[in-house]
Amino acid sequence: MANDDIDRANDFALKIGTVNGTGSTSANAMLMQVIFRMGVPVSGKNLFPSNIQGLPTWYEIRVNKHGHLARTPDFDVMVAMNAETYARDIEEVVSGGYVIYDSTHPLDEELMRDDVTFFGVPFAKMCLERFKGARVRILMKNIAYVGTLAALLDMDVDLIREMLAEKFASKPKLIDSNMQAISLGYDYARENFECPLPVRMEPMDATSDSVILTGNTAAALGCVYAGATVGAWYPITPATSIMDAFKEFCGRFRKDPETGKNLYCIVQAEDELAAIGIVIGASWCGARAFTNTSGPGLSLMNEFLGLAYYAEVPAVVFDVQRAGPSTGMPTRTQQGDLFTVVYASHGDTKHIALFPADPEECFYFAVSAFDIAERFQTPVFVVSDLDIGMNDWMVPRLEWDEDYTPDRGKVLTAKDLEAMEVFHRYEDVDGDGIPYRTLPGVHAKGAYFTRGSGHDRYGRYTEDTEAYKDVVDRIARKIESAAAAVPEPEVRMAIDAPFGLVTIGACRGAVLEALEQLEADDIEISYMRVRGFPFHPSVGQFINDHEITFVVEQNRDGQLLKLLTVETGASKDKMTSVKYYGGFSLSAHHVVQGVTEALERAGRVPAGKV
Amino acid sequence: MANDDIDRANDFALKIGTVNGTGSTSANAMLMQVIFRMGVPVSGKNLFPSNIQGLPTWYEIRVNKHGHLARTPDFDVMVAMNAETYARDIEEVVSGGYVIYDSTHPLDEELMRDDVTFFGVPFAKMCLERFKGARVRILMKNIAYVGTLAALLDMDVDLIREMLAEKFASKPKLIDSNMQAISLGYDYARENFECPLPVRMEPMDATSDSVILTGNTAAALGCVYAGATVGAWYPITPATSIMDAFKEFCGRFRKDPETGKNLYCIVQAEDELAAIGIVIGASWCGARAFTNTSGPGLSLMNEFLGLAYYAEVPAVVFDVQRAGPSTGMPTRTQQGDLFTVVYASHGDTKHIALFPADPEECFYFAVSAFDIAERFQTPVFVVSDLDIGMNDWMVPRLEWDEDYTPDRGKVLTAKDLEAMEVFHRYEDVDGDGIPYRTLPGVHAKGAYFTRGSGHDRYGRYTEDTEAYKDVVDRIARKIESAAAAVPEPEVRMAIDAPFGLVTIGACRGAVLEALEQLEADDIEISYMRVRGFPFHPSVGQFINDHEITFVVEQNRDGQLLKLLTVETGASKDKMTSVKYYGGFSLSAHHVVQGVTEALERAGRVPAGKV
Amino acid sequence: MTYITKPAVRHPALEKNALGLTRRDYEGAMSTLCAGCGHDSITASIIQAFFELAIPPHRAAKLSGIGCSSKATAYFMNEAHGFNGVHGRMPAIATGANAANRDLVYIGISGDGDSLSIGLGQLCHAIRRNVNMLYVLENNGVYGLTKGQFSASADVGTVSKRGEVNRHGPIDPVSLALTVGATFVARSFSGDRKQLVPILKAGLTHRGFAIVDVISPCVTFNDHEGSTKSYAHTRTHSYEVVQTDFVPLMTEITAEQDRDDVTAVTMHDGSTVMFRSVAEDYDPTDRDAALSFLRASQAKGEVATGLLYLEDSSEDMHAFENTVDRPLVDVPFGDLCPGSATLEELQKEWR
Amino acid sequence: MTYITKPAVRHPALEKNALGLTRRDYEGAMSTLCAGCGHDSITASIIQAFFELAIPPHRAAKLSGIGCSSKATAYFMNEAHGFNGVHGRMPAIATGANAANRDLVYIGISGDGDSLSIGLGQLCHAIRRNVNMLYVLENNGVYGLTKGQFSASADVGTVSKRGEVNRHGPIDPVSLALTVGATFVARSFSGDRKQLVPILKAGLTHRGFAIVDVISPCVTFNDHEGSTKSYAHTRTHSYEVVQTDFVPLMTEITAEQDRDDVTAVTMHDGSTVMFRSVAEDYDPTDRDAALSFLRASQAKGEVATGLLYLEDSSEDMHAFENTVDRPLVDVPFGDLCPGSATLEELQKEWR
Ligand SMILES: Cc1ncc(C[n+]2csc(CCOP(=O)(O)OP(=O)(O)O)c2C)c(N)n1
Ligand SMILES: Cc1ncc(C[n+]2csc(CCOP(=O)(O)OP(=O)(O)O)c2C)c(N)n1
Ligand code: SF4
Ligand code: SF4
Ligand SMILES: [Mg+2]
Ligand SMILES: [Mg+2]
Repeated sequence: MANDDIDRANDFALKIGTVNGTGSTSANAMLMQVIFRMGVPVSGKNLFPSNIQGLPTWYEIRVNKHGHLARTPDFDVMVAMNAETYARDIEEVVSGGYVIYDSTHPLDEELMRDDVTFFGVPFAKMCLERFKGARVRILMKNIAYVGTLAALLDMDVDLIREMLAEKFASKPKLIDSNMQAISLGYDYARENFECPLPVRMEPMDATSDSVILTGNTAAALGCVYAGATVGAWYPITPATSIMDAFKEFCGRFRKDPETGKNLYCIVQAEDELAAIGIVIGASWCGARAFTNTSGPGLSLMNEFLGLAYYAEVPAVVFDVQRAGPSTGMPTRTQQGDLFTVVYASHGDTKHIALFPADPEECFYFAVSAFDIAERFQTPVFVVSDLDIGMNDWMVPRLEWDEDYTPDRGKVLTAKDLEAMEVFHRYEDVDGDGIPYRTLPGVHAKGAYFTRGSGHDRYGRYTEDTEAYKDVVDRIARKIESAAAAVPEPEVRMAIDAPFGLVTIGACRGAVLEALEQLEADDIEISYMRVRGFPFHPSVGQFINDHEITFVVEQNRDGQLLKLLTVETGASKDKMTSVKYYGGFSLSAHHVVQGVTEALERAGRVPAGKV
Repeated sequence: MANDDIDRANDFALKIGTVNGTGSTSANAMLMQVIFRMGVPVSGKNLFPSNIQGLPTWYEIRVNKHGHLARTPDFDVMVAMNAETYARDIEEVVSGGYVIYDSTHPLDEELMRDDVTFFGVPFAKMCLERFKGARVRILMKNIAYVGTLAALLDMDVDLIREMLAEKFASKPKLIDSNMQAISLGYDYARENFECPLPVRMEPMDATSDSVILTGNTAAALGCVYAGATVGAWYPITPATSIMDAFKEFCGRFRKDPETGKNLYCIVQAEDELAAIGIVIGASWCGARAFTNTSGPGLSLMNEFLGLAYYAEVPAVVFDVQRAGPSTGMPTRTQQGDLFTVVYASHGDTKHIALFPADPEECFYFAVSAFDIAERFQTPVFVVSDLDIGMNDWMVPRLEWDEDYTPDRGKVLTAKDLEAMEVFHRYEDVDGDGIPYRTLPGVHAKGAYFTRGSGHDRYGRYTEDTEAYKDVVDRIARKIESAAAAVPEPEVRMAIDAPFGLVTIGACRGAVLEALEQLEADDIEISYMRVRGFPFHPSVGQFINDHEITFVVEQNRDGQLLKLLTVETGASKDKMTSVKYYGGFSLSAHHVVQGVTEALERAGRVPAGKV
Repeated sequence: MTYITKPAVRHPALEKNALGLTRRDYEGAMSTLCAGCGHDSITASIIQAFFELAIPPHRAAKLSGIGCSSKATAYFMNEAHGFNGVHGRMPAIATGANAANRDLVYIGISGDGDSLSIGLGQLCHAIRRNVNMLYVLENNGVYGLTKGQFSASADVGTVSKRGEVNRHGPIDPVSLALTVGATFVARSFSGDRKQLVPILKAGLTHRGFAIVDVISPCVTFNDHEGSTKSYAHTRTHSYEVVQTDFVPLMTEITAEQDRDDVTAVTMHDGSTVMFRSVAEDYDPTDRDAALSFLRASQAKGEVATGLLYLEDSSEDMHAFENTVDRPLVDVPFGDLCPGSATLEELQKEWR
Repeated sequence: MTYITKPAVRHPALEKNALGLTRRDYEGAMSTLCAGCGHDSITASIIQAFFELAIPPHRAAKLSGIGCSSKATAYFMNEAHGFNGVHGRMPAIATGANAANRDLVYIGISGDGDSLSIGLGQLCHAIRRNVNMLYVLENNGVYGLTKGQFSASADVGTVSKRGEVNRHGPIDPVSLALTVGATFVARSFSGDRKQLVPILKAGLTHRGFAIVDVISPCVTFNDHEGSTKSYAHTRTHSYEVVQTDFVPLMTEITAEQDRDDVTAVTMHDGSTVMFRSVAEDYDPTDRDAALSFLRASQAKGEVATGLLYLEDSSEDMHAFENTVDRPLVDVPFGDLCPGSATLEELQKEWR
């Protein structure tokens, strides 16, 4: 890709290899931010080990003026700060690309490549000379590579200074030392290399309506805006930062103005069984409550989820998926929990789920999740993943509709109850499968007995066939009807396309980029992204309307394809699986490759096209 | 059905309504036994509440010379011993049937039916006069109704005496008192009613190669014969009696002849999470270990099951299904755990499962489960249900092949290891997807690190895409290959039948009876019962070979149909769901009705046929 | 149990509490437990305690797990919301409920299986959080509902109905609660309403987690030979071997303890349990003293009863979390949602 | 941690144990924990203990849950089978393994999160069964691997790296173990090998469940202001606010305690912990005395260390279960399967 002939301004990818625990996070964030403030679309992917200190870690930044911000594995620039991974890192650069490394120690000749330009910068040496103390030196080495990149890629140094000034407004000395480190790297590059490179920055105006944030931050903010008051959780990567962010936002926006006390209650539970139990208890009492977890925690919640389903208690669960099975790769992404989410718990169950594609949707879907959970009186999952949850995404600025009022669903007030003859908890009064509920403490007439054991429409214990079926059949109808309440699929129809593609969640960016590439090869494919379960009726229709539909997802077993098969009217012969589950974010090339291979197998690709 | 014109010898059903905790179990067992010893096929279904004392409970006995022993809801004789349920009980008798009740207190006129014959016997009064002590009187009332039935149904009283003599060999006084009670009921009937009834017993010779037992007893015995040494569990209905029976058998057959010590170790765990963990630990160390549970426990085992799947540790789990979701109806049957079993745990997983239809298969499948678990180094589920597990079934006498040796799978011995250069735990040496394993303590060369986190073929921790995929892809292949190792489907092909029927587990009896009835109406249907998962390739073929295949199962959501859809090559349009999930055992009429309704909908029933 | 006359709660016709309610207003559904089950006696005391405290029934919430004991929430206060959750996990539900609405009166009912086996972790952590609730542990040493397996509180040497001997040392919920920091710890006996009712009342009014371990005989599965505490019992056991599903109708065991003295109570199986009530001058505010007293009683083969420990100034979960005084469920949405202007402002930080 | 030189286990060149093995034969993979992590010090002591006891490495089994501490099983005895299970559930796996093969030497490694939060129930029940194993609880008051949340053993008033204050009382694993009936209870400090190694050796040879609570500082997430035990610490914290992912390279804290005296140990954050070792004449066979000593130490703000309690004649799980002496995995199939004749005979009862 990197090629001097072509103008590569605002269209390149860079990767930084460092050591876990050495403080490179803020350097990388700074890089993201300056690109963003220069008005150029950018995304960042943090590849970190399941470790606290000492193992290799990477950060990938993609700059793309067209707004294609999915992961790309083609790195034009590599900043190799970790001697241990030099070999691998240098190998990963595209032909014609650039490697920046710490030349304090000479690079092994063996590692040199002819088709790559090497820029040695004596980061360690310069920092040793300029700064005092081991800690500061390690940290400043990272800031220094930002300076070098600024020179090579033509980044706006004034912007960097401005950013530092904002960040350390209260600690001016830090602005100074950071700028010194920037200059070390910047000046060295300007003096020793020809700057800028063909891959470089140019100011644009494509980010002014956007913000940079992670899905977990966005989800947490959604919980705040939805009016959630109780959060219960047990720490687990990559879900932890939802509650961290919720706590932070609540600390800022949720203090009682008079007393300074908290208008929220966060319980760090002893495990995930307790966490979901706390959510159920709080929801039962009428609070909007949620928990955040990942695979192992989800597995532990199975029993309680069945209770909430059957006893019809709302609950909101954020499942930030990571690579399974079991403990798996806790710091890698995957979409492997679809089955577990949708059919969680023994017996006949089916759960409502929302599938955001990015932090923007995490925010809005978090709000919807509470509305839907209360309307349908059942657990609702927001199924995101490590990529969405923990990586830095550029998304449209979030907006809030001041007219929003929470949909509390069919909750009877004291006045309602006072006026009623008698209240029956599980009766289908309105014929929509959704009964009325009451909250404890509101009115004596509203009292009923909530239980996970067999019960009839009146909430009484039963072992009677008809009374039992009356309730479980109604629940099945209720959940089916939620298909109309979850976010409808995102669709982009290609005119007369014989092929369709259905995808989910974080695959979105890579898929849309791939579709553009395929279109350039005259392969027209209509696009649909499911955003909620139960599936909208249009999903099955979409599949049936195309000769072949590619189902793109990030798990080994084609879970989405299976769900589409059994939970829509789609013909299973029409679907072809395109899967990637290696743990990194999906790239366009995975999709292009999967689709073209499938087309070749089906004898549908014009010869020489691919 | 009950009709004086027709000879109803050895073809009728009776039901006994009593109060929980009043000791009717042995009376009912005695009834079963005498019928069985008269050589007539018989089955018993115990309908009990989730309660210890005081609630209504019933026992249903079906006598059928043709060997149709599925539940029938058409009761010819009702023994109504519980005044509280008189109304319901009397209503349940077929027109032309008989009601035996305790006439100590007069029967409410309102309850009388014209089309039913009432036999009032003053059980309470007679026992009050004859016996001393409240306890004895209550118990003897139950024995007395056995006497009445013996007279009315022409049961062999000598056989009853014989049975009592065997039972109370060491307590002769009890033989006497029991026989007194029998006579009370018997004599009263002979004196006051015309005996026998048209529904009655006639000696046959259809049971001499059979035994009566429950599935849980059989499963436990299978564990003993398979050489299981460690059992870990947490009490739960209807799974408890597996471990009770295992303990009992071990107490009899598993004492070290020299020391009298136990050649087994049963751990009553603190919960199901611990129970499955104990099984995993014991299997890891090389023991054959198992746990028994039901829905709620299964849900709790989810996290650990994913570990065993991914770390490739054998484990045998008996899931005795009960009506869900959640606590559901703990004393009612259902087949609602299919999805949970097959896809248990987050991430990509798939588990091997065996589906016995009756206690006979529980025995043999228990043995197979250990062989398959060790061969494939993964959890294997034996999925039975309350009906199979806790009810009395007449099955062919069990046989044991003395040549059986346990299939321990690929376990390396000290000698093997000694001879090896190096051992790699997760390498596909033989190309069959199954790696070699070693047991702790055997040899230093066999040492490796078992983990649920990402690992490569050498067992080393990894976060590398290819190394990770290498293992999970092999595991997927391994599990698929188990389709050839699980019991193949049971098939009965009807010649040129346009219709097929696929069913599972305890549905067998009702389905076969229904197929006979349908055949009598010229509706020919081929039959297949799946007995293992992953499904045998013939399963998909069977479905595709028929125009319509009915999928008969006992859950609300058609879980088997869904599994067939996504886990075989069958076309989903060919399948039609026939479901019953009311909590009682499936009856032939459920199947006949479901099938004919479906045929009608499809316009495939010759007019007037049904 | 619906058709056998139960030792019913008496209704002195006109007695009314401060709210003008009678005891009947605190009753629940008909019990389906075995005749004579200790749990039913506890239910009667609970009714009495709520009645005497004049708590409006609909302002209480009753929570439980799974087990015979856990069914008891259905048998009192029909006008209170009840939640019969999953086995061993009631503390979590109660914690969440309390987090949402701190103004209700919470009573949790659990069994020894529910609390000390599957639910041990949740119990300890609810104690640690000092969730404001009364937690009644109806302790019978067995899993009643699943037919008599030993629970973790079974005494060493106890013989089960099936003839097995328990060899594992018991977990004593009272010592455990004291060790993990409980702020209100008491023990009583189901048959001693005179002691139990005041304890329950104290527990209900305590701000924080009040645990009351109530020894509550299971008439059905303790009705066997071989209890460690037993003297030979008298009934012929001739029918035992045959009638596995026979449950005799028993009557409730009641006994009032003398303060300052040891009371011997005869159980259904004829065994005797020695209850030692705390003395009049016992100081329940000293955790160490409480533990010493417990161990001393244990050493003598006695079961210490009474209000054993009380930390009056304890901070509950809401104090730890600095939650507002009014229930979170009462906070209007307007006070919870920061609004669009704040959102716009906040997002400046993300540029 | 692969590239930074770690405080390595020293190899006095020729020292061999009774099996003729050197310490090197007891080592494992290179640690990936933070430089200076207390857990690595404990690993060194474990290696020393196994070496001194001359246990054949392949006759040991190492089990753990999930956490930084739980990773430690990989860092010693490469020739022993290891099992890094799921979070908080190691006791169950160890129980099963021991049930199957009672002849191996079992060592379990856990953290305070693993043992006292998610795993509390399993820990207590493994104690109750007296499973024959050494259980090392590497106690740092935080969840290290998930980046520093408080665990259930965090002291009241501790301030986290994120600035939150812990207000919940700690669960003390030592008191807990004593209360639920542990037969071997000890506590030590990761940096005091002189005390720790003999305790580990004693625990390994104890027949039954030996729990050792080892205070093991987390250099990364205790590296903050505000510990209750701290005196003001000196480093500038100017970079703290920016560098959330910076983990300084620390060195191991070591300190040997005087018997009969209190030793002050300075932690990475500059705080001081007072360790009180049991006195020479301390009687570790008296459970009550142990509890009293613990509470007395606590009252003085000291951490009691040493072998605190030992019940020498204790019966382990196999004694409770009356299992044969040889490992069940060694029993030949012929002794396990009753055979066809027995089956035929048995079935006569079912007719
Ligand atoms: C997850 C789960 N496992 C097992 C059960 C079965 N079960 C129901 S109640 C019970 C024990 C109850 O014992 P306890 O709490 O002492 O109550 P008791 O009946 O003695 O009052 C068990 C094991 C269940 N309901 N859920
Ligand atoms: C079911 C489950 N929930 C959460 C996690 C995430 N997790 C991993 S380690 C850990 C805490 C470890 O704390 P501790 O046991 O104290 O070990 P330390 O890292 O402090 O040594 C948590 C919460 C997990 N792995 N599994
Ligand atoms: S079985 Fe025991 S605990 Fe359960 S109701 Fe009967 S007496 Fe009570
Ligand atoms: S985070 Fe703490 S516990 Fe984990 S390795 Fe680092 S110092 Fe040790
Ligand atoms: Mg109990
Ligand atoms: Mg820790």
